[in-house]
Amino acid sequence: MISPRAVIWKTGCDIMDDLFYFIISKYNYWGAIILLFIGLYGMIVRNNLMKKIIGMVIFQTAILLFFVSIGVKRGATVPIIKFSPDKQPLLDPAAYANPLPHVLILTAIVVGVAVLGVALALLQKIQRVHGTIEEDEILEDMRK
Amino acid sequence: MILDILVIIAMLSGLLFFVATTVGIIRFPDFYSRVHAAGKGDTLSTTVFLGGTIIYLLRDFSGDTLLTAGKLLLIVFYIFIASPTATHAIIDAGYEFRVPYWTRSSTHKGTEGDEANEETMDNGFYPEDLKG
Amino acid sequence: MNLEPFFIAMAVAILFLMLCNLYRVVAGPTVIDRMLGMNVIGTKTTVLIVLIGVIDGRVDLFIDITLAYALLNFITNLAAARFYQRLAQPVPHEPRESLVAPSAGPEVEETDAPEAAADTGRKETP
Amino acid sequence: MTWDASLLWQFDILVLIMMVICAVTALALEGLLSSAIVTGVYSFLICLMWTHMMAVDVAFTEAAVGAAISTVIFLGTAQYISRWIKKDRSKEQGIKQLTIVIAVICAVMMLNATRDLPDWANPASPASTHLSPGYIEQAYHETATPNVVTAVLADYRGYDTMFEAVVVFAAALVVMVLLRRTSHKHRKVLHLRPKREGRDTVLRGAAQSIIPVMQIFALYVLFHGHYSPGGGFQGGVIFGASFILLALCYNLKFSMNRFREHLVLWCCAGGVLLYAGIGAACLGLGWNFLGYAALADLLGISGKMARSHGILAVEVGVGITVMAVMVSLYYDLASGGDLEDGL
Repeated sequence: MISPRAVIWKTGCDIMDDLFYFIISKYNYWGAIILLFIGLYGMIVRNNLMKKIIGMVIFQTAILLFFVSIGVKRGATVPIIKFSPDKQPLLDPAAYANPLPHVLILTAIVVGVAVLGVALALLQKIQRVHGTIEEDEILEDMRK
Repeated sequence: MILDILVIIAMLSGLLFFVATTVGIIRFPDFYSRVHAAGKGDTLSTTVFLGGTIIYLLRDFSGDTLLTAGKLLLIVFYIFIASPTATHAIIDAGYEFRVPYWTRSSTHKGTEGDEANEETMDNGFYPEDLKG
Repeated sequence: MNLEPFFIAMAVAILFLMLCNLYRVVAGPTVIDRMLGMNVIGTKTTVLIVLIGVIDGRVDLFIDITLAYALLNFITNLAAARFYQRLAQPVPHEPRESLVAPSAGPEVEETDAPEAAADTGRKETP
Repeated sequence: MTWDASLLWQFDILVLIMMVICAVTALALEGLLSSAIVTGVYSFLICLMWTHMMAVDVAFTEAAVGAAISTVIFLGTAQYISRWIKKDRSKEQGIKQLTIVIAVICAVMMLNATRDLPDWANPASPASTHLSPGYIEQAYHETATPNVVTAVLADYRGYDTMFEAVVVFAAALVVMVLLRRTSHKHRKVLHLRPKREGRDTVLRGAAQSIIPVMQIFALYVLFHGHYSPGGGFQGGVIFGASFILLALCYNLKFSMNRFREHLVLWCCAGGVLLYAGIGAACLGLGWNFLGYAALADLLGISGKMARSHGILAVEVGVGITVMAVMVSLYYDLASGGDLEDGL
């Protein structure tokens, strides 16, 4: 017969295993979501426009991180076709990571830096016209 | 087998240098000595790490691994140029600003107490532009 | 001998030490200290990328990233350092009040006069 | 309940912790320059994350764009704005502080929703079983390009990439329009720019040995993008970064003498035109827009190889555009629009 203590021990181990598996199968999404809301909080609450831009960068990379996380496969390698020794391509889909998110994110990063450039140009223009990049001072200056 | 041991020795010594760099960067009292730790230890440990990787790749010798090892050598070469140059530029910026350097006499009393010194250096002793 | 576990342990160890170096980036106290931390983290990232490639077994595909990374890390550090090097030069036109830290103003006057004045390092030439 | 050693969760969790620390620090610091530098570290770390997720092309782009160009243009802008934030006025903006409540509630809801998402790195997740296996199986046979990302980027999703190039081109134009004309009243901020003077010998020596290798390497990345990570975006950014390095080690005028501004503009437009022109040529030969197989008869090769060559041609177009746009962004943002002196 199995003693009650052994049953409790076994159940506890199972729960810990499940919890561990739950954590390692989700933590990447959690990281992306935490970064997303850090960025969003910075964009809304910080008074300085430069901080808002930095918040935007963080927000953007969080979304990109989420997208790329979707494309990961366990035991997969870089999505560049391998060749067997007799020069035949190895085309097993399970062996390569999902290439589609990579394509989308690659272009999104370059567009992201273009957006960043436009944002910084607007920032310079605002500094020249209003003499400040604090949000409330700009509003006061505009009301005058 | 001997090559494996060489790889392990190279990697562990690289790790040792990197630990020294980290300790230096965290614990040294002023900017110049931190740059000293970063400029030397970091470059050396990177070189040793990549050297270990080159040995590991050349274990199974073929044209492909030779090409990869050559590229890694190129990386080692350029890190060897770029990292000290970047540190040089950083320390030049600090020197132009006349960042104060740590001396024993600038501590409060006697030999111990570099915490007190760091405190004085943190509180407005640095040039304003550097704090941003 | 299978060295893969050794490389994994090495990668995690480097990453942990990078976490320690991040202290210097986060805590400062000056910007150039942060730049120093950025330089170290950037250089070590090249090693980590190579190690990931070795663990994955297709290191030839990761080498290009590493080379690009080493070169561009250099540019980033150089840009930051040059910016401060220029900032320390004498200013040709005097008025800087719009660019001076509002929180920084009183603190300069409160510190001991001779040292602080000597150490600001800014010779304002008209 | 097994996990593969090639995906190290310890590694990922450490990088994620460092990223969160960097993000919080970048938003909390008082000095804007410090924030920019911490953001640069953040870019380094996310590049590491992507390498570890086997997204090598993405990591390459991030290393080139996020780590280098973003930080450089942040620093360039910092010359013309105040470099500190004002003291926080949290009393006046109490309503804004409510945002943290909303953010936390939304975050908790989204964290709860992750239970319904497929497990991370599960090969049987919907995203990995529906469309992408087709691409992986067919891309090599149809385009003779081992790098599936390049094949999908420039062939199957060619429209997408073309309009990305157009967006980047438009961004360069917008920056130019915004900054180039400054009324006399607003020019005084430009005089606050520190003047160049200093000891450059070591930097120039290093730059002289690095820049040629960098440019050759950029061309290698561009033309070897079929077989290794790389392609037009990455090669273009690295080539543009070489001109930025030239401007950093000498000065902006020196770099602009090598790569003049009207040439930059011609390159910006020319890359997009090359891309669209190849598409139009395919259309003229009776195929779809960007159906590269139309070029087979013209070049005297099989349709498969024609697609491979078409991919190469549009990658060159993208590379030219991205290179010129990065240089143009740097020229405008670092000099405040007057192109006299830069970072």
